[in-house]
Parts: sequence; C-alpha cells; structure tokens
Amino acid sequence: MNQPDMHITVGGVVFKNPVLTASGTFGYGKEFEPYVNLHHLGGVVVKGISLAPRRGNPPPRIVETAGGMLNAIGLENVGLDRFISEKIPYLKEIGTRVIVNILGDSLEEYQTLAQRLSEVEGISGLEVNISCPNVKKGGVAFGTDPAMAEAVTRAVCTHSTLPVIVKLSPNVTDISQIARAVEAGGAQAVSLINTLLGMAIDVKTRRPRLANVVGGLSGPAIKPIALRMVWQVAQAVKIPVIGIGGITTTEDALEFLLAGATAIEVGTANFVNPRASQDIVEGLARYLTDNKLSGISEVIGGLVVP
Amino acid sequence: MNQPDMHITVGGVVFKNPVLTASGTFGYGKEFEPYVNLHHLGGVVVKGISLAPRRGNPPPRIVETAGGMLNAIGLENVGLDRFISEKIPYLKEIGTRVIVNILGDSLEEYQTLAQRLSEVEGISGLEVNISCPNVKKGGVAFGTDPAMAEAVTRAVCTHSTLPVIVKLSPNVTDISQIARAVEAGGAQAVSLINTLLGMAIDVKTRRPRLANVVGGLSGPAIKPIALRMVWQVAQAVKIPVIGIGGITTTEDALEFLLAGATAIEVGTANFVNPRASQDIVEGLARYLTDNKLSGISEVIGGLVVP
Amino acid sequence: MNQFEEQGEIVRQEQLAPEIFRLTLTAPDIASNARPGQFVMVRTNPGYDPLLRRPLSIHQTIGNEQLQLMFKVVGKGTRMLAAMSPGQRLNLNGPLGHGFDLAGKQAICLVGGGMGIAPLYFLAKEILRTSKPPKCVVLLGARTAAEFGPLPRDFMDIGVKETHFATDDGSLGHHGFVAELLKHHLDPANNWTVCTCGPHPMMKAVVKECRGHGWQCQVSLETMMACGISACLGCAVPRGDLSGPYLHVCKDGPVFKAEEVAWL
Amino acid sequence: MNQFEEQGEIVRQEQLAPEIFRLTLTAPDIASNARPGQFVMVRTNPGYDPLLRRPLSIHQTIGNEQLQLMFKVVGKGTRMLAAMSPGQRLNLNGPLGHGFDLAGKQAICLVGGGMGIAPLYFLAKEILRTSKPPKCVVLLGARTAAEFGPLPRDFMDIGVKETHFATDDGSLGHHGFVAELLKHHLDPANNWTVCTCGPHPMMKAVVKECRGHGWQCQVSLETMMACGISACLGCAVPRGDLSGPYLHVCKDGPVFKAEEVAWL
Ligand SMILES: Cc1cc2nc3c(=O)[nH]c(=O)nc-3n(C[C@H](O)[C@H](O)[C@H](O)COP(=O)(O)OP(=O)(O)OC[C@H]3O[C@@H](n4cnc5c(N)ncnc54)[C@H](O)[C@@H]3O)c2cc1C
Ligand SMILES: Cc1cc2nc3c(=O)[nH]c(=O)nc-3n(C[C@H](O)[C@H](O)[C@H](O)COP(=O)(O)OP(=O)(O)OC[C@H]3O[C@@H](n4cnc5c(N)ncnc54)[C@H](O)[C@@H]3O)c2cc1C
Ligand SMILES: Cc1cc2nc3c(=O)[nH]c(=O)nc-3n(C[C@H](O)[C@H](O)[C@H](O)COP(=O)(O)O)c2cc1C
Ligand SMILES: Cc1cc2nc3c(=O)[nH]c(=O)nc-3n(C[C@H](O)[C@H](O)[C@H](O)COP(=O)(O)O)c2cc1C
Ligand code: FES
Ligand code: FES
Repeated sequence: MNQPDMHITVGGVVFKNPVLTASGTFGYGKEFEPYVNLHHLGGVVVKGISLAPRRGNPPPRIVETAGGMLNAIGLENVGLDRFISEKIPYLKEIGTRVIVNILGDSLEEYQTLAQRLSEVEGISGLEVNISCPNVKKGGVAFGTDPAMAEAVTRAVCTHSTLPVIVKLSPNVTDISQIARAVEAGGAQAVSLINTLLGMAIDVKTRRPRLANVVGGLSGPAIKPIALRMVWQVAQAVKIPVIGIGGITTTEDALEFLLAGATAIEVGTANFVNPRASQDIVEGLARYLTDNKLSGISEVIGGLVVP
Repeated sequence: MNQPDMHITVGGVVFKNPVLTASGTFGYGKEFEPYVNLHHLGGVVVKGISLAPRRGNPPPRIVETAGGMLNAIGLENVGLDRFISEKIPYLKEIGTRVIVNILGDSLEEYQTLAQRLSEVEGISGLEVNISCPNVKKGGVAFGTDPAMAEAVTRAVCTHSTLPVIVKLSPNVTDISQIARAVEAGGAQAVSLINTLLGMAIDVKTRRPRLANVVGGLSGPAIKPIALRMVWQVAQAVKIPVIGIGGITTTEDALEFLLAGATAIEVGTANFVNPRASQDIVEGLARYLTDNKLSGISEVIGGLVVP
Repeated sequence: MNQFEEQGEIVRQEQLAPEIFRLTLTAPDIASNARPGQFVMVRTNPGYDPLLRRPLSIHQTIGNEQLQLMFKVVGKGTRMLAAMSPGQRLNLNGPLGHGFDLAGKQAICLVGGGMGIAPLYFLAKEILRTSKPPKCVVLLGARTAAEFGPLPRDFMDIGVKETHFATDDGSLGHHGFVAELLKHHLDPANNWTVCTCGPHPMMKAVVKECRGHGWQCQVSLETMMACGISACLGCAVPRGDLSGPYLHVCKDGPVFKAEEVAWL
Repeated sequence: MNQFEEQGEIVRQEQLAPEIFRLTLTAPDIASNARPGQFVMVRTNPGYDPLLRRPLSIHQTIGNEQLQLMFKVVGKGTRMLAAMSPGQRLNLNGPLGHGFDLAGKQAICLVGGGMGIAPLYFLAKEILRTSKPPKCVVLLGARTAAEFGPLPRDFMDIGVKETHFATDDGSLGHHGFVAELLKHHLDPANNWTVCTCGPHPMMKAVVKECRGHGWQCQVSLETMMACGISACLGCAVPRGDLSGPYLHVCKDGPVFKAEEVAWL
C-alpha cells in the first residue's frame, strides 16, 4: 500500500506534514530531542523572539486550571542576536521546517526583526505574534484592532523575503474581521488562536496566583473556542489557516483540519505528553491509511454542515 | 459564636446570601427540589423567558468538552404566559429570591417582558440576557455593541419597576466597555459571564457535534476567563457585579467574591453535583466562621494586588 | 418527585464479557423507588474529567436496598466505572424519568439489543412478579454470543419461558438482526405490546414491524444528557409529527410510545 | 541530554505515614542515569484532571533498574499517585535538572525538612558509596515523629553515623526548627558543605546560618513547573543580585548554590 501523502503548502513552502509545534511550548526544539524525532515533525515554531533580550514577568508565572493552564511568562527570550548565534546552528540541522515567532512593541521593531531574520539561513517562515496578552506594552493593541493588525502585517511583509504567518488573538469580538485585515495586509497565512486572557486567585493569601495578575489560558479547556474561531476564519479568508488551541490527540488535530485548517500547532500538550507532536504525526498517517484516503488534503476543510 | 452575616444587597434588594443559580442550569427551581433546600439559597435565576414560547434548536444540543460542555439549547422556553401561570405559583413559595432571566429579539420584546413581569408578584428582579450566542437573531448584536447594549438596558429599565441586572457576553474585545455602557443605560447590576462561543466536530461523521454547529461553552474550563472579566468589570463600574462561569466549589465562589463580585451564580456545576449551590452556601458560611470573619462583606473585593 | 442523591456503596463488580460490567450497589432510597425503564445519573469520578454524570438504566433492584447497573465500556466515564471495586462509593441520583407502562397488557414482548438489554431484565422481573400475562417473550440481540455474558441464563432463572437470540455473527441463535425475530416468534393472533431498547436502527426496525401488525410499541430512547432532571433541556427529541415543542428524554421518557416520537 | 520517557512499572507502593507514600518502580533508563538531586516529571493520570505532570525528586535508585519516589498527598495529582498499585504503569520522564555537587567536599551536612528529605536519602547513599568524607551529618525536620515514617532507620541502615531530628511538636528530637540543629551539631572547626531541601522558610534559615559561618550551602528549590525540561520558562526564580535574566529551576537547578538565588 502507498504511503499517504501528508505534505501541505503554506506561503509557497512545502511542509512534510501538517503538524507543527506552538511557540513557547517547545523551547528552541533541542529541549524535546530526547522525546521526539524532530525531523518527523512538519515544523517547529520557536519561542517568540524580540530585538533585545527580555526578562519576562516575575514568578509565579504559571498555574494549572481545569483542563488547562495560565501562563504569564511575559515573553522572556534571549533576543535576536543570541537567537541567531546560539539557536539557529542547531535548528538548521534538525531536518524540518523552522518558523520563527517574532514580537515587538513598535512597527519598527517588527520591521527590523523581519529584515534581519530574512537574511538568516535555515528559516522557513515568520510567525508574527500580534496577540500576546502578557506584556503590558505591545501585543494587545496590535491584535485587537483591525487597522493596527493590518499595519503590522504590512510592515513585516514589506521587509521580509520569508512567508509571513500572522498569529491572531482570540480576545476579540470578531476574529474574522482581524483575519481579513491581516490578509489585506499581505499575510501568507494566519495562525490561531493565541491564549485567552484569564486569571486565578489564591483564596488563602487573597492574592493573584500569577505575579502579573492575568495570564494566557491554554490547553484542552480552550479547544472548543479555538475550533470555532478556526472554522469562522477559514470561511472568511482565502489564505491558509493554521489551527492552534488545546490540540492534544490525533482526533483533536483532525477536528481542526476538518474545520478548514491547513496545518495545526501542538502547544500545551507538549508538557502533558512530550511525545504529543510525534504521536499526532503518526496518528494522522494511520488515520489516512485506515480510511483509505490518499492524502491529508482529503481531510482539510472536509466538515459537512448539513 | 455568632452566625456570620451572609446577606448582600443588589439593586436595593436584600439576598440572604450571595449564592444564586444560573439561568438555564436550574430549570424553574422545582427540578432541584429533591436535592437542594431551595430556601437556603440566596436566589434562583430561572431559565430565560421570551414573549412567545420557543422551540429552541434541533438536537443534538449538548456535547461534553474538556472540563466543560457546549450547549446549543437555543433558548427553548415556555413563553411568558405559561411562565406566569405555571411556574410563578411554585416559585412564590420557595422562600428565596426569584430573578427572571429575559430575552428578546427586539427592543420592544424586552420592553414588553419588563413591563409585564413588573406586574407579577413574587419576582425580585430581572436578569436581561443580551448575550446568548445560540439564537441566530437577537442576542449577539445587543451584547457585543456598547450602544445597543445601552439601548436594551434603557428600554428594560424605563419599563420596569424591578431591579435590572444585565447579563454580559464574554465574546467581546473589551467587556468593561460594555459594562460601562450598560451602567450608563441604568442597570442596577451586571452579571457575567454568559457562555463563550465554541464548537466540536465528530471526526467519524465529519459533522458538527451540535445541530446548530456552534454552541456556548460553560463549566470549570472557562473559570479563569470569567474570573478575569469579573475582576476587570468590578474595577470599571460602580454597580454590583454578579460573577458567573465555572463556579463549582466554595473556593471558586471565594475567588469571584475576592475579585469584586457581590454575588455569584452556580451554573453547569448543578449538573455535575445537583447539591452544588447549597454546598457552596454552607461552604461560605464555614469559611467565614473558620476565618473569624463577621460577614461576607469582608470577602467581597478583598483581592490584594501587590 | 421521588428522586434522591445517594453515595451508593459498591458491593459487587462483575465483568460479564470483555467490555461489559455489572455493578451492584447499596442505594436504598433509589432502589426502593425505582421502576423498570427508569435510570440514574452516575458521577463516574470526583474530578472534572469526564465532567458530566452518565445516564445508566437500572438493570434491576435487589430487595429494597440494592440496585444493579449493567454497562459497556465505551469511553472515559464507563472505563472509570469499570475500574471501581467493592467498598468504594459512587455518587448517583435517581430514579429518573418514566419507565415502561404495562398496566392491563396481555401479551408482552421485550426486544433488547446490546446494552439496551439492561433495563429489560428489570422489566421482565417486574412482569413476572406482578402479573400473569398469557405471554412474555424476550428477544435479545448482540454482536456475538460472548456479549450476552450470563444474561440468557439470568432471564431463564427468573422464569422467562421463551427467549430467543440473534447475533451479528451467528454465534448464538438467529444469524442477523434481532428485529427479524419478531415475525418469527410472535403469533400475529395476539395483541402484542412490544417494549424495546437498543441501538436506534434496531428500534426503528422493531417499530416498523409493530406498525405493520398494529402492535403497540414502547421504546426507550438514549440522547446526550447533561442533567437528567429536566433542567438543561439538552435531551430534546422531535415529536412524532415533527411539530410543536420538543420532547425531553429525561423527563417525558426515556420510555415513549413509539408513535409519540419521530423515526428519522 | 540523557533524558528518557518511560512507562515505569510499579513494583511497590508503601504508605509510610498517614499522608506519605513511597512508590518503587522499574524504569531502567531513568534509574541508571539519575544523580542525587535530580527529579522526574510524572503523569499522574491518563486524563486531563490534573492536566500537567508533577515534579518529584528521585528518592533513591535501586540497582540500575528501579527508582523510588517519596511524596506527600497534598492535592489531586499526589492523591492519584497514592491510589496506584503494583503492576500498574506510570508514565514519567527524566532524570531532569542538576543535582548536588559534592566533588572534593570534606565535611557534608544534609538538612531536610518535610518532603525535602526525599532527595537527601539518595544523596546520603551516594556520599557513603562513592567517597569517605570525614563527616556526614544528617539533620531532619518534620511536624511530628510520625511524618518521618521509617526514614530515621533507613538513614541508619545505609551507614549514616550521625542523624539528628527536630519536630514542631517535640515528638522526636529537638522541639523546634531543624535549622536550629546546625549550631548544635556542626563543629565550626570544619569547613562544612551544607545541602538542604525543604520548605522555603526552613532553607532560608539554613542559608542564613551557613552564611554566618562561611559554610558552603547548596539548596534544592521548588517552583510550579509545567514542562520540567526548560521549554515553558515557567519555573523562573530571581538571581541572587536580583538582576539579569531569571534562573530556571528545572534546568539551572533544582539544586543551586545558595548565593546564586535571591532569598526574599
Ligand atoms: C437513559 C439512558 C440510559 C442508558 N442506559 C445505559 C445502560 O444501562 N448501559 C450502558 O452501557 N449504557 C447506557 N446508556 C448509554 C451511556 O449513558 C453511555 O454509554 C455513557 O454515557 C458513555 O460514557 P463514556 O464516558 O464511557 O463515553 P464517552 O467518552 O462520553 O462517549 C463514548 C461514546 O458514547 C456516546 N455517548 C456518550 N454519552 C452518551 C449518552 N448520554 N447517551 C448516548 N450516547 C452517549 C458518545 O457520543 C461517544 O460516541 C444510557 C443512556 C441513556 C441516555
Ligand atoms: C523539583 C521538584 C521536586 C519535588 N519533589 C517532591 C518530592 O520528592 N516529594 C513530594 O512530595 N513533593 C515534591 N515536590 C512537590 C510536588 O511537585 C507537589 O507537591 C505536587 O506537584 C503537588 O501536586 P498535587 O496535584 O498533589 O497538588 P495540587 O492540587 O497541584 O496543589 C496542592 C498544593 O501544592 C502546591 N503545588 C502544586 N504543584 C507544585 C509544584 N510543582 N511545586 C511546588 N508546589 C506545588 C500548590 O500550589 C498547592 O498549594 C517537588 C517539586 C519540585 C518542583
Ligand atoms: C508557556 C507558554 C508560552 C507561550 N509563549 C508564546 C510565545 O512566545 N509566542 C506566541 O505567539 N505564543 C506563545 N504561547 C501560545 C501558544 O503558542 C499557543 O498559541 C497557545 O498556548 C494555545 O495552544 P495550546 O492550547 O495548544 O497550548 C505560549 C503558550 C504557553 C502555554
Ligand atoms: C444548558 C445551559 C442553558 C443555559 N441557558 C441560559 C439562558 O436561558 N439564559 C442565560 O442568560 N444564560 C443561559 N446559560 C448560561 C449560564 O447561565 C451561565 O452564564 C454559563 O453557563 C456560565 O456559567 P457556568 O460555567 O457556571 O455554567 C445556559 C447555560 C447552560 C449550560
Ligand atoms: S438531560 Fe437535562 S433536560 Fe434532559
Ligand atoms: S518547568 Fe518549564 S521551563 Fe522549567
């Protein structure tokens, strides 16, 4: 029997399968080397990178919730220079696509990141985080206003030779509207969702459980919301949609693909099961074989709405 | 030792304690009689009532998700007339406050409901559902636009002699803005959150698990989002805030009270543990006693943000 | 409403077939009020995964104190139930819904498929205990003989005279669908009341057969349920004529007259 | 990186005290690579409640195949672990983080409080096995004598000559804090290396005492952890001088030199 065809294309780049890992949940790839054959993955999206290194928020930074977790890492990262010198050499050798997640607090920072990363070998695309709810400046404003979202997208696209994926915030009234704005701005794809703003309180101390007070909710708990948004956005735009949010099993991944996602990213599940991303790659291949489907394209957008 | 003082006041009405039951999760009260001493509760919010009876959505209407559930009941209800003739006589006798949740698809329908219910004995307040995501007309538009939200509020308030609580939708970019609009419209209180729009797909049949395709997510999964919104709204408005969303245990209730909620509503938890509402009333009393607090007012808004 | 929430104490856990279990528990309030066809909502675990209670028919009551549930492991909740052992406590509430109505019936046939057999055992016991119908025929279907576990004997032991079987693989009785047994074994001269519980296509075939003969038919329906007590309105099914408000399985059922509901 | 994910098979579950358990499992890859002070991330259940893995120190390895975890039931995850029994499998990954560094140390004192004792047993075994320090003093604290379970004997059995105890209620040894034992039992003439693990206030007091004497001190820290493998950046702690990037307990620790981290 023929191997089913798992490849997908986003922004002109071919990925060997639709399973990527979500930014901030997979380190810089190397951390998962003991658990996953990295070259079996469709791609790795690395932790969000800013121009200068960032300390991030003070601890405590994470708290578990029902079926999920809150994080207020605050975009801690090594900064662009150390990312290029320390992380890229390893990432170039892992045998899969590397997408770099970028963030900034001004159009200029996004532009510079786009420009500088376009000159680096070994990168297959940029994922633009316009939605992180953790950092007080930057982030939120871009992702919740269509005009700003379009502006950042345009800034990145005009300064980059790489395919640009814009990562959308779910903390909005109408995510389709933002998706359309970003498409108009030139994005080759959108990915969604980033985390939902949430909070938890320690009733013993009467204090917030996160030093930052609020944080981003992720994990299986948010999957229904993410899936609904992916379905809405897939109908609203023509560019490929990458589905993210609570994907933990092969079935979860299939739900997003059926809803119209061309690819998916595995996030919090990497913490629960460090092999999750590879398990899903294998699970999808088995699903195609078991159902005698020739390729993953027979799944994407296959939802039947009677 | 003195009994701790559990009473709270919303819109000039005194409730014996801050624990209410959420609309649509407690039937018309009677359904829980075998499990709960209804007169021990702070109040009962009944299933949403429209002017005419509504069939609601076709089945399937519910699906379980990680730490939560989706519902697309579609606001099935017996309509105002049968509510008044069949349900009110029982509700008048249960020995606690009865709040009637109302919904309409025009300002006029809300007005009429407010007017007619103001003449009915045995009702302590109205909760105005401007946010239900299940019904294609009505609902959504009111709750996601500040001007419309203000308009419905004003329509209800000017036609009602009862305290008016406006129930907010979480499917918005800035819930504080809606809360302020509703306060300006004359609401005596706001309650939040209603359900978050979500979706689930049956990968075997490739069909949505809900006949309505999308539904409202509720349960412990959404608690962090609800708590964050309650905290934001409590800072944004001067009127009392009623916290709703995933409240299942006494600790959950305390989190909402600490975040600034004057009262809370127990929803999906009633399905998981039919005694949940009463357990929380008893748990709060025990908490006050154990911590030597004289009353629940020493908890409300007690969050310490360093 | 005679409904109760109880911390049932598990007294026995039996594995009847590879995936089929029978749990016996002490829950006197529920047991002493239960009628055949009613169900309970079971909290399968103290945590949030799975979150909701699971509806299970009452397989039988034993004396006034105990009740039995028979279930198939199909997912998380039933897997957790299967892992429970004697001495542990299980929170459940019930008895819920309306059971079968056999007042004044003369010739009764019970048709069960798969786990739909569960409530019929309670019903058979009750029929044999309370009345002496001229006929009580039991027709049971499953995928394989193994899936019946000890049930064939159980029905015999309580005094059912006539039991026929159908299996998908022919390993016991008729090789085919249980609904096909109706025409083989029910004397059309009698005015049968057929009570059926099982997979939807099976019940649909039974209903069709009954309609052809003008027999009365009572069906026990399953839907997703969040509350089981008529509070969530999640368990809606369309009426026979597809008009008017929906029926609610947990309150108006789970047992309906076949013509009350739609067979789509 | 010598890290492994294994389906450890549980070979023994012991209840040492009312809330304290010791789990022995076969996990050869992890066991044969573990060093004292390292930890594992344990998936306490196959479902989503609780969702995240739980970090637990390696209490000891037995041969090259087995490892032991010692834990206190404080919430859902540890309660689930306590309910597991021999024959069941537990998914865990490790060994993680950096352990204690005792290369060339002459006089070593281990100070453990509560569950902080867990990794120190492994450490004591290793010290006695690999080197012959002139001194190895063990100081253990708990709320009551019962909480120690069989540990006092266990430490004796492996050849620790000098063990002193402190309990909050005076039921064993010194009535008071374990940190107070340092000045009672450590000869200031020696150049001690103190290794400590336990509640934050206890370690803070130990660090202060060491600083007063100019003794080296290594501390094992606990924070909330989502991944345990340096991917989530959740386990941040401020550096000793409060400046620069945060340290990450799962990667830079859990064992740190006391002066590396801030004592707020
Ligand atoms: C009134 C009533 C009586 C029942 N009596 C019995 C019985 O006596 N014995 C028995 O084995 N089963 C019975 N069922 C079905 C039983 O409730 C489901 O098998 C059970 O809820 C599945 O739970 P789970 O967590 O193991 O599976 P899940 O993981 O929840 O689901 C596994 C599969 O079962 C389906 N399912 C889940 N919940 C229900 C539900 N409430 N109704 C129908 N299908 C469902 C899902 O769609 C899925 O395909 C009854 C159902 C109803 C409504
Ligand atoms: C490196 C490391 C090694 C550890 N070694 C051991 C050990 O050998 N034996 C042992 O009994 N415990 C150990 N712990 C603590 C252990 O991880 C927690 O007790 C456990 O995660 C609690 O899980 P739970 O689900 O039972 O409790 P939960 O319900 O999650 O929480 C109960 C309480 O414990 C706190 N808590 C939860 N998770 C953690 C965590 N990761 N770190 C600190 N506190 C937490 C919560 O804030 C809460 O107050 C270690 C922690 C770390 C970081
Ligand atoms: C600990 C943590 C750190 C994250 N850091 C980033 C980040 O740096 N950039 C970003 O775009 N998203 C970040 N995210 C969001 C995830 O990439 C993902 O969008 C989100 O967690 C939802 O997916 P999940 O439910 O599968 O985790 C982070 C999430 C977590 C849990
Ligand atoms: C089955 C169901 C029906 C509901 N019906 C209504 C309704 O009629 N009117 C309304 O305002 N909210 C309705 N809600 C929303 C709840 O009142 C509540 O706002 C929401 O479920 C969040 O709370 P929870 O997580 O505690 O359930 C319904 C929720 C559920 C689960
Ligand atoms: S299951 Fe809730 S109304 Fe029937
Ligand atoms: S626990 Fe995730 S980085 Fe340390």
